[in-house]
Amino acid sequence: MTEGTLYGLCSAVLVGLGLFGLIMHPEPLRKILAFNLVGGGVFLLFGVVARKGAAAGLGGDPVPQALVITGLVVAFAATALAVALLARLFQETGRATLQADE
Amino acid sequence: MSSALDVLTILSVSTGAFFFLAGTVGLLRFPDALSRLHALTKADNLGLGLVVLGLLFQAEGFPVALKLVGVWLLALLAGATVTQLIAHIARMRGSTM
Amino acid sequence: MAFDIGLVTLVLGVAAWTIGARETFAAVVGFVAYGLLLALVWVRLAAPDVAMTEAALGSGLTGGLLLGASTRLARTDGPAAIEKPSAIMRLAAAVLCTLVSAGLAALVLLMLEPAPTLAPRAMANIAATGLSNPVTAVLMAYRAIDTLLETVVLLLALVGVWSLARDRVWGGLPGPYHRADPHGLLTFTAQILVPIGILIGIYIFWVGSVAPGGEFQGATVLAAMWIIASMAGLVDAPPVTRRWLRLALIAGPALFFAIGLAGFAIAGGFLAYPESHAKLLILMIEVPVTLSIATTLALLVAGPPERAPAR
Amino acid sequence: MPGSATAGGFLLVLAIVLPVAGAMLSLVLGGRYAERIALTVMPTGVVVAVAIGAIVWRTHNVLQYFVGKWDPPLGVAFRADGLSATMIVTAALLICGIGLFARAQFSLPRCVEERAPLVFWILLLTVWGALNAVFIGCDLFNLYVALELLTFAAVPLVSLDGRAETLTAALRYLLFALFGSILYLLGAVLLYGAYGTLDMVLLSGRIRAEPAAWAAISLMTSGLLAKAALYPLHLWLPPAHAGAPSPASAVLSGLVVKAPFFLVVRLWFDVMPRLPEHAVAQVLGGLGAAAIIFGSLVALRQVRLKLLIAYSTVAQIGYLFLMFPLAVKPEPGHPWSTAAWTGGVLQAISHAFAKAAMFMAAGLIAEALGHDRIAGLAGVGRVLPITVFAFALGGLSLMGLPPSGGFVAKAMLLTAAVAAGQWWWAVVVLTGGLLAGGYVFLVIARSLADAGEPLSLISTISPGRQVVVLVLALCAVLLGFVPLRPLELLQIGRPDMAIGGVR
Repeated sequence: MTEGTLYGLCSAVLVGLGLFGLIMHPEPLRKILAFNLVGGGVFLLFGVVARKGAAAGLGGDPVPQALVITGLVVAFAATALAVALLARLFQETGRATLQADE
Repeated sequence: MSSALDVLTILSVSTGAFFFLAGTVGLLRFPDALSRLHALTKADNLGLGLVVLGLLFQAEGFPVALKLVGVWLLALLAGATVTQLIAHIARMRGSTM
Repeated sequence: MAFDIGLVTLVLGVAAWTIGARETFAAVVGFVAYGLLLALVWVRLAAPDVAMTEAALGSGLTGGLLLGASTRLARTDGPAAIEKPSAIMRLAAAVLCTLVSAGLAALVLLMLEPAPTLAPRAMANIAATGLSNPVTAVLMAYRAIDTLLETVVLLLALVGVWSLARDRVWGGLPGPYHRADPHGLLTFTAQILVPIGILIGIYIFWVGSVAPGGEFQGATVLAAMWIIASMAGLVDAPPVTRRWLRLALIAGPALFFAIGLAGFAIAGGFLAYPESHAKLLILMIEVPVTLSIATTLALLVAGPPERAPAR
Repeated sequence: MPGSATAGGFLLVLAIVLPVAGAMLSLVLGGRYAERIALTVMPTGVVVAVAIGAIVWRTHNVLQYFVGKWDPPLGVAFRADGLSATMIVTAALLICGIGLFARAQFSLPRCVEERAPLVFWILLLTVWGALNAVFIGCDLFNLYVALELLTFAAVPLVSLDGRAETLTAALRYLLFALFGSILYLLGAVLLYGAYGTLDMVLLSGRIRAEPAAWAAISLMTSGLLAKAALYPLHLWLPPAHAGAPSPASAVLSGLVVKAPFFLVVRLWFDVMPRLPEHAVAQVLGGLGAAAIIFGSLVALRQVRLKLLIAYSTVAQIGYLFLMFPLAVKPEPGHPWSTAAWTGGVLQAISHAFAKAAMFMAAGLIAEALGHDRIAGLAGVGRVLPITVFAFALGGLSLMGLPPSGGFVAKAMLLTAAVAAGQWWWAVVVLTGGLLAGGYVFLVIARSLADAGEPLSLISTISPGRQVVVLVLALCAVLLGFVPLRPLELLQIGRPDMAIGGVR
């Protein structure tokens, strides 16, 4: 087994773990956290693909690596928006949950 | 020549790693916040310093050496500040955390 | 390999802790550690550019944002008040997620080795971009449209965050107020750290054309310096209606668009660069983009306007 | 190999740049100018959209552009076939209509900048640019960025009024959308790992029936379904679409949910035309059928008008997915398969116009009455006749009654179902039509009822806004009169389909 495959397996477990948190945690903040965790796992898979595509004197394929950089920035933007929504919701209601009022 | 430097590096980095370990044990075993912080920062600053020292022997050229020392100094600054802030809060709460 | 196995064990352990921790605060701390460990993984995967982004943005700035949120929302009703999903639901979800993991793991094991790659093409064309860091060449030349849209995504996220202000504080200052303590340790640290940090940020951005680094990593460091300075009370965010602030926000994407459109005239296509001036044009884009991203990131962390404008 | 870039390809770039540049200019010049900038960009954007449509129609070929002159797989391509061109024109016309309608609600004060109007115009323009980017995108990662842009522009539209309910709705919407994006991205990386490209055209040539491709299409489809709110992932939609200000509801229900649907169509029919199995397509159709029945039944029980319309969106999204079991294998290119495909796409377009008109009509009614309780609608038909008429016309399309675009779309699905011998889908289409008739009739009958005493209106509605709503509703109706030949436009650039099969 190469180190690429090892990290690939790691990313598979991370995705499963994170998805579980994303689906099961009732608190939105924990969901946001889990979303970032899955994101880390998915990006890691990009890295594994890049590593397995090492060629032309490079340690990895630069295209997936660049995609991860873009992806990380997008994930941060998503987190910031979600946190701001949650903070405002907390201001309005004193609660930070998604429970309906009905 | 280079093997002598390698020995120095191994010695220095190993000692540094030991201090990290000691600091971590202190963090886990000491009874209250202040002494935990004490163990952590003392050992970590020393540990990092020794690791950096060890790596200095391997540095290719002056700029790299400067960056390494810079890393240590910045870590010292950040560590000291954060420790101070945590200690402040610990004292205000009067708890053992 | 032994090191890699140890690292993977640590990453998985910290990830499980982050998902399973009872306290949100503890989970966030776990997440920051998770990000830093992932940065190490990226180094092991020969992707130092990504490692820097992960450490700075994925772990650092995201961690800061979530830490802030977890303390802010700390007074929320305890876990008891929130309905936990039933045991059957949890079991079903656990089975589903295990299946996803197992499937992915199988696919990883089935993956081609060596995998199909664009590395040779990226290197074959790199001379035309005037850059020598292939990752930057992908971001700024081959797939510049992604980077351009991404700067717009950041801007839009900020508009979205600002849209959450209360109407009466529109035009006010973002985020909570930090009072400066001129003799405080934080002030002292900020005074020393911020100039060094700014220098490092600019260096990381500058070196990006030839070595690991680039505008996103540099901008994140710059944003972090602003956040530290504002926490120490040394600087305060300007009111969101300030014209110069808005200009700083759009300068990057706007110049990116402008030079992209100029490509129609000077290089025969949108976002195409004439070979002789490619490096200069890319630099002309990168400088304002770094500035705009840094400003946007810092303001995204600061949050919507909260303090009424002084009239 | 993909062909080379085509003349006129720069129009594709303009379709994205124009709205986004308008949004940035609005941000910098501030609230006072945002509305004027938007109203200037809109007609220009329509010209660009129509030009794209005209070129594709006249040349009978796809419009293609390689950004930065880097051709795939290294670079990113934009590509407009008949389907993209149709969606781009639809989006342009709808955005214009919604923009004209929103002027009264988000008009800007002359002296100080206000939050809601500034944000609304910026978001509206960005939604437009992001939609265009989705419609012409040809690279799976570029499409991911475009989808995220769309999400970040759409979510704040929901919570523009800052009430607790709409904030909750927006947050739930965002979480569902992020869940969807992650699955989509996971699929994309699997495809890159297996085939070394993210370009749809290249992928369609390389893809084989193997585990990686299977996993990728399942993950991406599931992610997109969460974003498209297909039952049972629809939970976020009703509160979000019903809680938003009515012009925003029109954008969200009419256009935004169509973007992920559009990508599912792309994936299933263009990227992996030979891959999906009939059984999987049946599952997708089954979810669609469940959405139709469930959404319509819940809509019937609603007390508030906007929620009724939102649940009707859940149902109408279901129709879109009926095309999959009918158009996917075993025989692509078969006449009924083309009919089902065209019917599905036509349903997306006619629903866009009809639903936008209905949400805006509901907005006007709520503005006039100060509430949107269905029980309190009596007499509205007398004070807002044009609005109620527009609502009824939109309803016609939802029910699938002639003459309307919805009728043609549903008739095509019905014909395809019968021809394919899958009669159960025909039953669903007919039942859905009846239920839609039920909830539309409920509203119309209420509005036309005698109030007994004169209605007290809290504000008067200008005829101009009512006319805008009517025009959009008429568009949905007019789609039913379009002779079938122009529907060939939809087929341009589709290798597998027999042109003229819809006749």
